[in-house]
Amino acid sequence: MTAAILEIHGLRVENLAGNVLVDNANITLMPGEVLGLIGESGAGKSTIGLAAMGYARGGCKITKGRVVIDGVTIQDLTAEGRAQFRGRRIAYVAQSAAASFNPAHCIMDQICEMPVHHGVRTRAEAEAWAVEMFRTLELPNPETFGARYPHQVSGGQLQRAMAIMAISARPDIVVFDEPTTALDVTTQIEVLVLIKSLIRDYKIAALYITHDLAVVAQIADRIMVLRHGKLVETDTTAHILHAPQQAYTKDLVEDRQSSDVFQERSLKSGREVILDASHITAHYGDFRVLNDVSITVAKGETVAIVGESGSGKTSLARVMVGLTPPTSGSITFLGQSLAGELKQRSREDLRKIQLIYQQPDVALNPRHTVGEIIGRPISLYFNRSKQAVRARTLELLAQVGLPADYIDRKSTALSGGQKQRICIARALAAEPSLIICDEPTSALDQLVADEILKLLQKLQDDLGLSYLVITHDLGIVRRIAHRTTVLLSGQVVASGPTGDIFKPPFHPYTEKLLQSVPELRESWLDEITAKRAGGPATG
Amino acid sequence: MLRLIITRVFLGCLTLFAVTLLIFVATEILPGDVASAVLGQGATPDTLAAFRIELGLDRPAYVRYLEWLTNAMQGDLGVAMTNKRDVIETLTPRLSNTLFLAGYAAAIAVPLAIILGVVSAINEGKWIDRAANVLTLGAISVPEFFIAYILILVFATNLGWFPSLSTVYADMGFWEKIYVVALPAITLTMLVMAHMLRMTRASVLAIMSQPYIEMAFLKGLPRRRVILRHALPNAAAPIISVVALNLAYLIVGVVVIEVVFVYPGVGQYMVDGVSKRDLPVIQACALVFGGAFVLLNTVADVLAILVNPRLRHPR
Amino acid sequence: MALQNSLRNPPLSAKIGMAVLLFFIICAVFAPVIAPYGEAESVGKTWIGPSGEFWLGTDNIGRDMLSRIIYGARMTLGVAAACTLLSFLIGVTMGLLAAVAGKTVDQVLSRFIDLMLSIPILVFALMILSMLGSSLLTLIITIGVLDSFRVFRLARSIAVNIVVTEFVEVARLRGEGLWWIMRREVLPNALPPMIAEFGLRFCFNFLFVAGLSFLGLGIQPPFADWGGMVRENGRSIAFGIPAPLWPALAIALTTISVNMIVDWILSINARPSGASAEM
Amino acid sequence: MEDFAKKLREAERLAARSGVSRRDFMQLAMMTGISVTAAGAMFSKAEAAETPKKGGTFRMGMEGGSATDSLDPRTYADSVMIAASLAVYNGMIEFDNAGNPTGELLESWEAKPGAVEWIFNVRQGVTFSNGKALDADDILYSIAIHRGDDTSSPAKGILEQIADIKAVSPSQIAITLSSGNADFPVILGDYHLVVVPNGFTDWQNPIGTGGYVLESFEPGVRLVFQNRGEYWKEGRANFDTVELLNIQDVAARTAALQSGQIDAANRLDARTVDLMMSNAELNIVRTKGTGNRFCFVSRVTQPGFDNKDLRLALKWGIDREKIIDSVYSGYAVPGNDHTLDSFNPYYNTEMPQRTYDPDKAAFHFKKSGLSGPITLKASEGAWGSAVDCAQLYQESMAKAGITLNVEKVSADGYWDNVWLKEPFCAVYWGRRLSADQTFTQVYGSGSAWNDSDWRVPEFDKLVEAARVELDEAKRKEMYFTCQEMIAEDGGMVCFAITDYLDGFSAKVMGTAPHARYDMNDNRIAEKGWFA
Repeated sequence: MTAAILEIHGLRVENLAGNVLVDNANITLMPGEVLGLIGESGAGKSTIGLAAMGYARGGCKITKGRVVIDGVTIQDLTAEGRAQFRGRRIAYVAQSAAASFNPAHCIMDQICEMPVHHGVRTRAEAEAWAVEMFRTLELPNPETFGARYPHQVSGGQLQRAMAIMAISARPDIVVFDEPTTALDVTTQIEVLVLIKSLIRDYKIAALYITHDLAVVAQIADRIMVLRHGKLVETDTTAHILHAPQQAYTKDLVEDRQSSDVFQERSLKSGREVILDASHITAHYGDFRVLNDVSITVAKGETVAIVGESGSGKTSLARVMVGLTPPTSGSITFLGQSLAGELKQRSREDLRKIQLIYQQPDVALNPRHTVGEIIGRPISLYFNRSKQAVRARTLELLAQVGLPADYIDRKSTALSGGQKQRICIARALAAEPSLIICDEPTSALDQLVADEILKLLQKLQDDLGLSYLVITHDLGIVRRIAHRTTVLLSGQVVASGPTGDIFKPPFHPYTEKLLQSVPELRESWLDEITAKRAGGPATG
Repeated sequence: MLRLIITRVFLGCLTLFAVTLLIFVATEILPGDVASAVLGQGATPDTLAAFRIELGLDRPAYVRYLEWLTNAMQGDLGVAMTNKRDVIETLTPRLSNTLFLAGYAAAIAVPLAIILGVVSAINEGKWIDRAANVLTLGAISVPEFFIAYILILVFATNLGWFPSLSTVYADMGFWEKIYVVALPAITLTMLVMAHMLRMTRASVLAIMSQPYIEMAFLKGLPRRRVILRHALPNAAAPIISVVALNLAYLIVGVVVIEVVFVYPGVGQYMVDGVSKRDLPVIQACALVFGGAFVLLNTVADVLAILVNPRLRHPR
Repeated sequence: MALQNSLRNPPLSAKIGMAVLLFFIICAVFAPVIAPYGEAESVGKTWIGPSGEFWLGTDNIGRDMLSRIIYGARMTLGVAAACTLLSFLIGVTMGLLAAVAGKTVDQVLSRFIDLMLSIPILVFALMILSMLGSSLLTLIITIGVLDSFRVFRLARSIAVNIVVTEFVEVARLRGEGLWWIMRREVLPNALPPMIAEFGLRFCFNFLFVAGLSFLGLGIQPPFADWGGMVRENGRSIAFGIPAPLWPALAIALTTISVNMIVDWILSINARPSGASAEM
Repeated sequence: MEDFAKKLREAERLAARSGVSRRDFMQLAMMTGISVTAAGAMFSKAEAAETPKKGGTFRMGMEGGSATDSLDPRTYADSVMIAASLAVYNGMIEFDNAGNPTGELLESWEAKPGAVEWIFNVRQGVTFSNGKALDADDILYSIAIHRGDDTSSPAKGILEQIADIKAVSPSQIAITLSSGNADFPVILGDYHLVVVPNGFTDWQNPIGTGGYVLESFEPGVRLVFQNRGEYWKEGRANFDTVELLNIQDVAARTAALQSGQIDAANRLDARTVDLMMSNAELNIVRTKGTGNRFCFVSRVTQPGFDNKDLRLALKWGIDREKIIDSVYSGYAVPGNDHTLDSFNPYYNTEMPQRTYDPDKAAFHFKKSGLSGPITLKASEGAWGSAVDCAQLYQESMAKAGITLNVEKVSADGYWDNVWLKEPFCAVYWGRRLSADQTFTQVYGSGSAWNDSDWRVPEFDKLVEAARVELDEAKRKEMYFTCQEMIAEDGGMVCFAITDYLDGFSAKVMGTAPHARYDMNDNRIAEKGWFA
């Protein structure tokens, strides 16, 4: 048995304030082996990934343990020494390629920088090699692709370029940090295939970090489950998926499976339409984002708008709330027509339609306390007395399942899930008839997201709310949506009761979407790629 | 992008026009006029009256302004009321002097400030960073003339390396000028350094929290290269605007330096003009200063666009 | 958590800064007690060098330099603070307005400020002077207004980045008014970066005050202000007389210490830069 | 004692440098405050003084110019242009170092009894730089440009007494005055009255009879003159080239002088001049008590100041010695509350010098029955150190129990907005040509600049009488009375008359102090030479 290429012994990482981010992490990575690190945000998986490169994020320090790459303990090295390892022996693929490519330089420069700097290839060789890779990875016109700037290419292409960059200096180890999380499902699958083939073809050992069990299942030989910076359990992929030992792991697996099964939901009473948007067409500048889209939402109903980035689903939400006035089409809400312009809408209209954002932490003013955030709509719409507002706020906190003493905290001190609950409470405070949820859970961890969805459903049952849910995640749709509308580049491709949408005969695009959702089977990815004749080449 | 430039230039001209109008009104509001200012103690009521008529000050204000404006349009800035000299004739050499000094100082200050700014960003919190910080702050916390005097004392009176009189004449050679104007240039450098240095440092450090910087480190690049190649290009925009601001100061705000070093620039001309209420002079100088300001701002805006790849390479 | 932590124990530089500032404030408050001589009394010959009798020597009309500096802290700090506050009041309000109230307002305000900035300070000061007459109030107004133009630019550029965030959008959707959005949503988030500017401007104004003194604006005699003291005694430095060095030193000290504090406050608000921890 | 030594060294230097007549020397030696005997003893050295040498480039740095200057004599306001003017033009009358009028382009003159009708002889054999020979018409024209309704000349006022002026012959001029004036020739010495060719108007390219011709002129920056070649004055205009730099900042001026970038500088800073005295490379020329008269002027028609006792309180309450000592480090003489200086032949030597007396001040203040603070407006615009003086005044008044508020006002437009308007403000007066001119302009009821607004008929009568009085003794007595009236009753606190302080590099000769103006009557370019 050959020696481990990467060893981490008793690693401990703390931030300057002294909180422990990772404690006593041990990893042994054999050459060509893929280890999946899985866990919720804050589990410390990225921290470990970076620590493997001898790097700690701003404000953090490696306080204990050893990181050994190919027999060399890199804490013992000087800064320069460590720099020589990075990229050359161990490379990194970041979650958001868009953010991790430097906007000021063209892609080719950034890909060639590393091999040239480490003296692995000359500039000319590097360029030739890069073009070759562009071709194999089927990037559009590979000869000129490198000359483009990051903002000029799509997220999927950028993510592939990032992968190329990572292996450009022929490293032994690559750290993949959520490489597909930011991508649409259909793109994600392509990138997954690519990564898998790279790892195989170049005999790379990899740390694959993700929060999605199904994704890691496709790639990893072994999986390490982390929580709160501590190891939960580590075992071969098969064992983790089929015979998890720890309770937490069990939850993860079960929950992931539950999202795969479809739960039929039907309205108790008949469909009483409260929102009717018909033949909506909308533009950004002179670019048409919505083309003759019609949807209806009934009382107590959840309607899902499904589509990938650029499908216009968010634009639809903006039209509904009045941020993007439609160029044609009409909206009727609770019997009367709704003005397209935000300014022309009455305060009552504003109150009755509320919006919940994808990113709870940017949707909450960091300088306000929870009480102020939730209390404001109450005092604004129902001008109540101070005590009344506070009472109602506490009531709402209870409703969204937060302890009463949060009322005086700053939202910044809370976790993502808690923040999203506050956003919901803020929406409820206005006592709306319709809540538009724009990707309400996509920024949250699996289990947390699950709870949020449960909460939304409970509220719907108690208050008879209607939801318009904008999402790319078919799992969510399956679970909560009465009706579903599938959007593709601003047009409706399928619409109707969710049950019908998910039953054959499929619209080809819907089918593609459905297939792309990772399933919790090791073999899933290979099957798909096999099924898709002429899909991305995997050799 | 061209459209943007055009609109900026147009707005610039508009601003200029407004400046002249405002200045005119201002000088109208100000007590005293060129007559009483010139004659000073020599003023007696009837000499004043005579002088006013001679200067046409008896005519209504708007007439005089429109007259001035129309002439200015044709590039004729009129003659000074005080000494009857053609304003342009007097202004041109002084303006070229001002620009020379400003350019000289900028040529030292801008690169130095940016380099030091980057260096102290590279060594954030290290002694060199703190030293640069303290020194520049010290420099801006004393009046400009004070720095000037100290330089004169040390380099002119004691060491005798440079002349304390920086008066330049048309017949001087370039290098002679460079030598003669050294002290004022150094003084100005010290004055404008601080602001630019701090801004460079700040914006570079701000960029340092970007993911692509982390990525650069993870590519195994040394800190120096990361900052120079990955951080600096993205920090350019704010640096450019602050540089522009300081260049404007170098052109507009150097009266005191001119006085101390006896440097024949526009600033002194304007001050004399103002104290004598010599309208054509004031207006001409205002035109120059306003022009410089507007021009620099516009250039800065355009550059800021040029350094932004998103705008340089549209999808 | 981390925030409270760093609030509780500031870095050494900030501690020094606060100490110096505190010292000068104490000087300002208890000047009559501390100062060896009166603010106005001429106690000796002109420009006597430092001695046991006059620790920092005497000034241009034979007043004790040390006492003047101690008394000077009052006017200097007081007036500068007033000016800076005023300029920020105006500048920030207008800046936020420009950012929040939409394109037209923004254009109008920005162009107006451009206009104001391209008027030579001398002329501008003269205008205000002729309108309001010279008094301490006029001084504060003049500097406040002049300075607010520069503050405006910064405030605006910061605010435009905040205005696009979703929590501001939420407020709009809720039907909040301009004023609320400016005051409650944008302002609190715009403040931290403004603090840095405040520190610098505050110190610039020491000199600004002195700079306008030839217009009769500025501190009225016999009251002392550091900038003015440098000005009155400044020439003598050209003859190697150290008199003006002392007030200049006082200004420099304050400037540096204020900025040390500011840097610290900023470092609390700014998220740690990716590079600062690296090696 | 050391003070005496200083004076001695000064006097020796200038004696050695100026080559002046014994009489002049005695007088100027005394100006610098040395006893007659000491002066006499020194004169031997003065005789040794060599005769002027030709050649060299003379660079002078002077305060008192601006970017708006012009060589039109009707616009002269300050030293730079006066000095420039006297390089290219000649005056009608010149003054010797003691301040007595001597002939220049008007060679000689005589008055009919009553001093109403005057005959002036125009110097012959003088040519302008354009070759034209000087004659009476040139003189007439040069006076005419300052007269008439449409002139803007500051000299208009002093020439108004001319009732009739005509050329008797190309070499002779007859002037009739509206009323007699024994000092009339002195009036023609006014620095505005320089001689240009008849009908001359091109002020940018001046034509004069002076020793130099203008080569280049950048207003507010510098003037360059070339020696004209032949000059009608013996031993004058010795430099090949004269550069006149406008250096407004005294520190810059001094630094330039010390580092040898200029050979001469005017208006040195009294506070720092001692530091230069010790420098053997430099020659500091001090003219005692002929410079600016610094005053705090109250308008006696204003409420409060119309009270004579208050005015006396103001006069007794100022510590002249202290101010002179700490603001001018001794380079000034105390003023006696009128603007006549001690070198004027009619200066009242009998009137005791008023000193600082808090008790008297307090007494008069009490007597005046007034209370509450008095406000004094001062500004750097009045004169550089006006505010300093005011602050010391404030302090000395406080000792007398009188509250004086010093209000610092804008330097810009000071003479427009404050002077002649504010009830109590800082004012400086320059030397006037004669006692008569002083009294008429500064205190006469008819004068527009009577800034104390002190208009007393009997005073006017006295001045008029003195003007035509040709009996010196009587005249002197009258003028003495005038000074007493002003000092006792007037609204002017004239507390100091400064020394002129010029700095020259040691190699510059002909730098004798002059009773009228600094830089040897602003004629150093013409009178000086390099050793």
